[in-house]
Amino acid sequence: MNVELCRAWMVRFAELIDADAGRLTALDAAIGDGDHGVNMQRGMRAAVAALDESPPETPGRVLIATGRALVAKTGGAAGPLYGTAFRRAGKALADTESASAAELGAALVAMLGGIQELGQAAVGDKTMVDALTPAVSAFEAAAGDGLGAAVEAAARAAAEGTAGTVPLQARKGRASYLGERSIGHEDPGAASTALLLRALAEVTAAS
Amino acid sequence: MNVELCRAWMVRFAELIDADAGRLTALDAAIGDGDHGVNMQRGMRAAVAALDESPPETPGRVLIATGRALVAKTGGAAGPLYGTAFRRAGKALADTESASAAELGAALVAMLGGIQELGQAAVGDKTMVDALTPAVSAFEAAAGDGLGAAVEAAARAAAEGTAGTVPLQARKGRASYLGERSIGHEDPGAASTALLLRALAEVTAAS
Amino acid sequence: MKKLINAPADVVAEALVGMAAAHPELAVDHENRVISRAGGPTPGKVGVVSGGGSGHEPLHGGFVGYGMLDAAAPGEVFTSPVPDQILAATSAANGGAGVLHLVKNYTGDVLNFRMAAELAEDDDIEVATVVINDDVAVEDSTYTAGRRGVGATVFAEKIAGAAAEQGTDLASVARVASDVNDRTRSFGVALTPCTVPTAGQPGFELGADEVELGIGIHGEPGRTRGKLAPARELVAHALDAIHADMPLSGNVVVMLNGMGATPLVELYVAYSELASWLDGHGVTVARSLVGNYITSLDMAGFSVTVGMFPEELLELWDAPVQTPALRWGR
Amino acid sequence: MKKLINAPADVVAEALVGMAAAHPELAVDHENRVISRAGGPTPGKVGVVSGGGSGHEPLHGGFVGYGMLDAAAPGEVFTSPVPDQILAATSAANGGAGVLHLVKNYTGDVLNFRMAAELAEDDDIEVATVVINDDVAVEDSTYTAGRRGVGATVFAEKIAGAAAEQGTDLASVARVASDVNDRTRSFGVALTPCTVPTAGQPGFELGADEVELGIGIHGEPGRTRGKLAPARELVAHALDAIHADMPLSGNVVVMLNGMGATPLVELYVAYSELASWLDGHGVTVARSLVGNYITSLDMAGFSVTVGMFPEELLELWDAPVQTPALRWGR
Ligand SMILES: Nc1ncnc2c1ncn2[C@@H]1O[C@H](COP(=O)(O)OP(=O)(O)O)[C@@H](O)[C@H]1O
Ligand SMILES: Nc1ncnc2c1ncn2[C@@H]1O[C@H](COP(=O)(O)OP(=O)(O)O)[C@@H](O)[C@H]1O
Ligand SMILES: [Mg+2]
Ligand SMILES: [Mg+2]
Ligand SMILES: [Mg+2]
Ligand SMILES: [Mg+2]
Repeated sequence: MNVELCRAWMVRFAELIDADAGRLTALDAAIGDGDHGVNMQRGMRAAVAALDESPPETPGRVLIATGRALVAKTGGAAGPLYGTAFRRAGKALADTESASAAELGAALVAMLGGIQELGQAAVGDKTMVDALTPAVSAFEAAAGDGLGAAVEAAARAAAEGTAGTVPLQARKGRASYLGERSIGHEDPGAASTALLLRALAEVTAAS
Repeated sequence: MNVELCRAWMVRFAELIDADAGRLTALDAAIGDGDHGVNMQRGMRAAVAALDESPPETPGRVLIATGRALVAKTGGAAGPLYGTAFRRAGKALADTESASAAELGAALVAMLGGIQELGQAAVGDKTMVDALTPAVSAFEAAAGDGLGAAVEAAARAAAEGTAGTVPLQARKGRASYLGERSIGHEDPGAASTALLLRALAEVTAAS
Repeated sequence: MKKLINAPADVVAEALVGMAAAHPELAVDHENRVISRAGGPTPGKVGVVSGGGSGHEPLHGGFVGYGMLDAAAPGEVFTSPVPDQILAATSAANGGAGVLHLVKNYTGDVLNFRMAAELAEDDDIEVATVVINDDVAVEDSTYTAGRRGVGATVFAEKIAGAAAEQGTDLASVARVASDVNDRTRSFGVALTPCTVPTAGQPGFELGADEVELGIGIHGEPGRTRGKLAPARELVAHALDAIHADMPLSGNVVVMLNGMGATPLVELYVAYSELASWLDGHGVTVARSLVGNYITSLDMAGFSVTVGMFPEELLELWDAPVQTPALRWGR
Repeated sequence: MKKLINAPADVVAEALVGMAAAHPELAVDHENRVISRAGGPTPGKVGVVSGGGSGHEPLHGGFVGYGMLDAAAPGEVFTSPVPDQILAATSAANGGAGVLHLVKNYTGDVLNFRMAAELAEDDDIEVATVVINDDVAVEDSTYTAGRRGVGATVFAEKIAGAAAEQGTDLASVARVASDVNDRTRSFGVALTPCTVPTAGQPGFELGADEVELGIGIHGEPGRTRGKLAPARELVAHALDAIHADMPLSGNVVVMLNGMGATPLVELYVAYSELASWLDGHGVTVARSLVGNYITSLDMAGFSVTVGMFPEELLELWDAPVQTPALRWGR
């Protein structure tokens, strides 16, 4: 993955968030406070604007700049979580000009690590972790077959992981306040994470 | 009209108010503040309680006691207006043991006078005056044919007068704040006045 | 009807129990329904009394205390108090220097206070009455019961209360109160109707995109129905109506009042529009209030009150006040 | 959605313009979205900062002023502020003696304040953080994000603010704040949902005869849904939940808080029930607040907050405070 592809990934993620903001907010209204779509929209628009303003030279720098913008503009729980995730992923890529499938896999692992370190959520807590964890495993399992296969597998796994949050009772984030009433709803953060991996698969296939 | 009949009149008026409180409040909600039924209920219940507590000896005293209770318990515009009206009517009857049709007619005139002196409303202002004025005229016109005929004529005239308030634009009371929007609604005070004369006709017929 | 109450008929009585419990500095006479200062009347001071229907809280009971009212007589919801009750409030406020009745201009309030004043005279209590009528939505003519008394009541209670606290005599306190009334105008807008507990349903129906313009404080419909518009336009509508009746200039005291169910964050948005309208018209805000001061139960909406006050009135405005709903300087 | 606003996305920014216009004693940094005291930080005094999503007004901006907060950082509606913004508030509050962050326990608030504290340390501003978590509706376990911070925030801001005003050092002010938090419990009840402006529709549906029990302050549904009941029962439900978690006795400070759309007359009815419940349990009300202090936009409902405070904390409670929403003693 070179800098253009990485930048395209972020732009596509922002587009998918814009397109699905209403759905994300509705999911958050059901078990949270009804702002996840608006938050992610505000954050990713700021991120894309930052990338336009001073285009980074490496994929790693693209992710770090995105993370900074998310921390600075998103707010809520998602801001620090996604922000840290992108910055960690960016740092993992160091200054490679073009990341191999293996390097991108390591970046996704760092992304997950950042989210878990900050949020202390485990698989099954009904958070974005339930989308990202299976995505990372699927990516690594398929990494041998090349980037295209890996990102497609990751996107599918993230979508399945998101669907898998529906029967769960939340143990982290606002949804946990609802106790058993959180069961039966899809987690909004998992849903936005699924969009992140969908965006990655789309831009990779198109490249 | 002797003291029993006069007392029966007040009791019947209280009953009719109870029965129609919802309608009176609804009328007031449309062009006022939605409390006329409750106000009259509170006032007339207090009046009947007062009459039970220390039964007056003359019809005049019955009306004065009723007026006092209305002033003391009703509140709103209707309290002072009806209260003064009953006290004036009672005073007009002086200490007659039994009032003739003519004497009762004079009492109704005094009642109307009290309301107009206090409220300064003229016929056509969309108030209780629009029910009481025609009632008084009808009563006096029919007084020659005896009490029964007079009260029946007065009750019918009050009802017609009340219906006649519908097309009027209010110039007094809260309804006047609505300007032209007060047109098309029946005036709640006129409606309660119609009940007062209906009660008079009923108890007279039954006696 | 969804309300945080026990029984519709008990709302006023139980709210008075709550006020007494929450405010030991107030004395509540539950039998007569009078709220007064716990210390009793101040000897030699003019007493200031107001009252009217309940449902406008904090008005009037929340304004009883040092520098404002001596006593308040709360009637049933939207129903003026009765003469005996107003008399009891007058006695509770009588420090021997006479008592001022501040009466909002509604037929019921005017008639009941007039009867109470007569009763007070019988008890040798000198009473002066000032009728408040500041609502520009109602034109004052023989075709109406006259202008309603709304927001200016808060200004008159504060300023007349301060004058009385300073030992001013009855006639002068009354003069100050009517001066405040003469220099103040208000206009109200409803986004939703309100529900009188004993009525059980809203006073009127309002579409999702409609507002009532020129409302009073008793849940009655306004003079006209309008379309829901941005706060900027609704505030301008209110200020234009006030400005047309009393051209605004110089220093003003303004109140952006919530009708009861409108959250503070919205009132501040509206206040930002009020401030910029006044600024655009060369009017300077000397003092301001933003919040719920004279309400209509659970109605959503707002009212704007503007007073064009000279320095003397501003000084009285700034004087210390210590009541449940308005407090500064002590 | 019927709101007194211009555009949903502009609510917070425009409300800040309104606050700045209404309160000259406050300084509003519109770019960073920080509300602070107009005078700037008090040299040598510990700065007290709080913040969180908007929609809870008067919390937090309405509590900035002498004796309470030095600065507040309001985020978007129900969305915690961002680190840079909290850093700006921290700098605006820094008088050189360190800054206390009062943080309501929500993942977003905790994470953003933590990042801001790290940034502040980089600027050599000493920061102490106290997380408020008083909501007994959420059991504090590994199965939840922990108890929400609700009404105790108001108590902690008032009391820690008073301690800081008296020149207490950072560690001690922080100790006072966590002491307040440890001794305070809250429980909330919703009669209606609220509508986030940018969402455009209510957060949940509630039948005409239903209430949500154990709500927070972000329009989320409560722990359970119940039937609409008399105020007596709803207040008892809240107090029973608090009493079960922290057995009440002795002197308490209580707050009967409105969620935003519940009229004051209803809050007083509820307060009468609260007072009699406490009386019946041998608990004495030392101080009380009745009104809208920590709200959820246009939600109808209430919350009860009870603090079991020793004399030292009561003295700090009584200390002078001068803010838009809480004022006494000066
Ligand atoms: N501790 C946590 N660890 C991981 N993800 C979390 C955690 N807490 C919340 N989230 C994620 O954040 C999402 C909510 O984000 P958002 O609505 O933007 O923030 P807020 O909850 O502050 O309003 C949840 O759906 C969940 O996926
Ligand atoms: N000036 C007046 N003269 C005569 N009747 C009046 C006057 N003002 C009001 N009314 C009557 O009083 C009625 C309203 O009574 P009520 O609702 O009990 O008092 P309020 O208007 O104070 O709520 C009106 O319908 C009208 O008939
Ligand atoms: Mg959210
Ligand atoms: Mg009425
Ligand atoms: Mg009335
Ligand atoms: Mg949020």
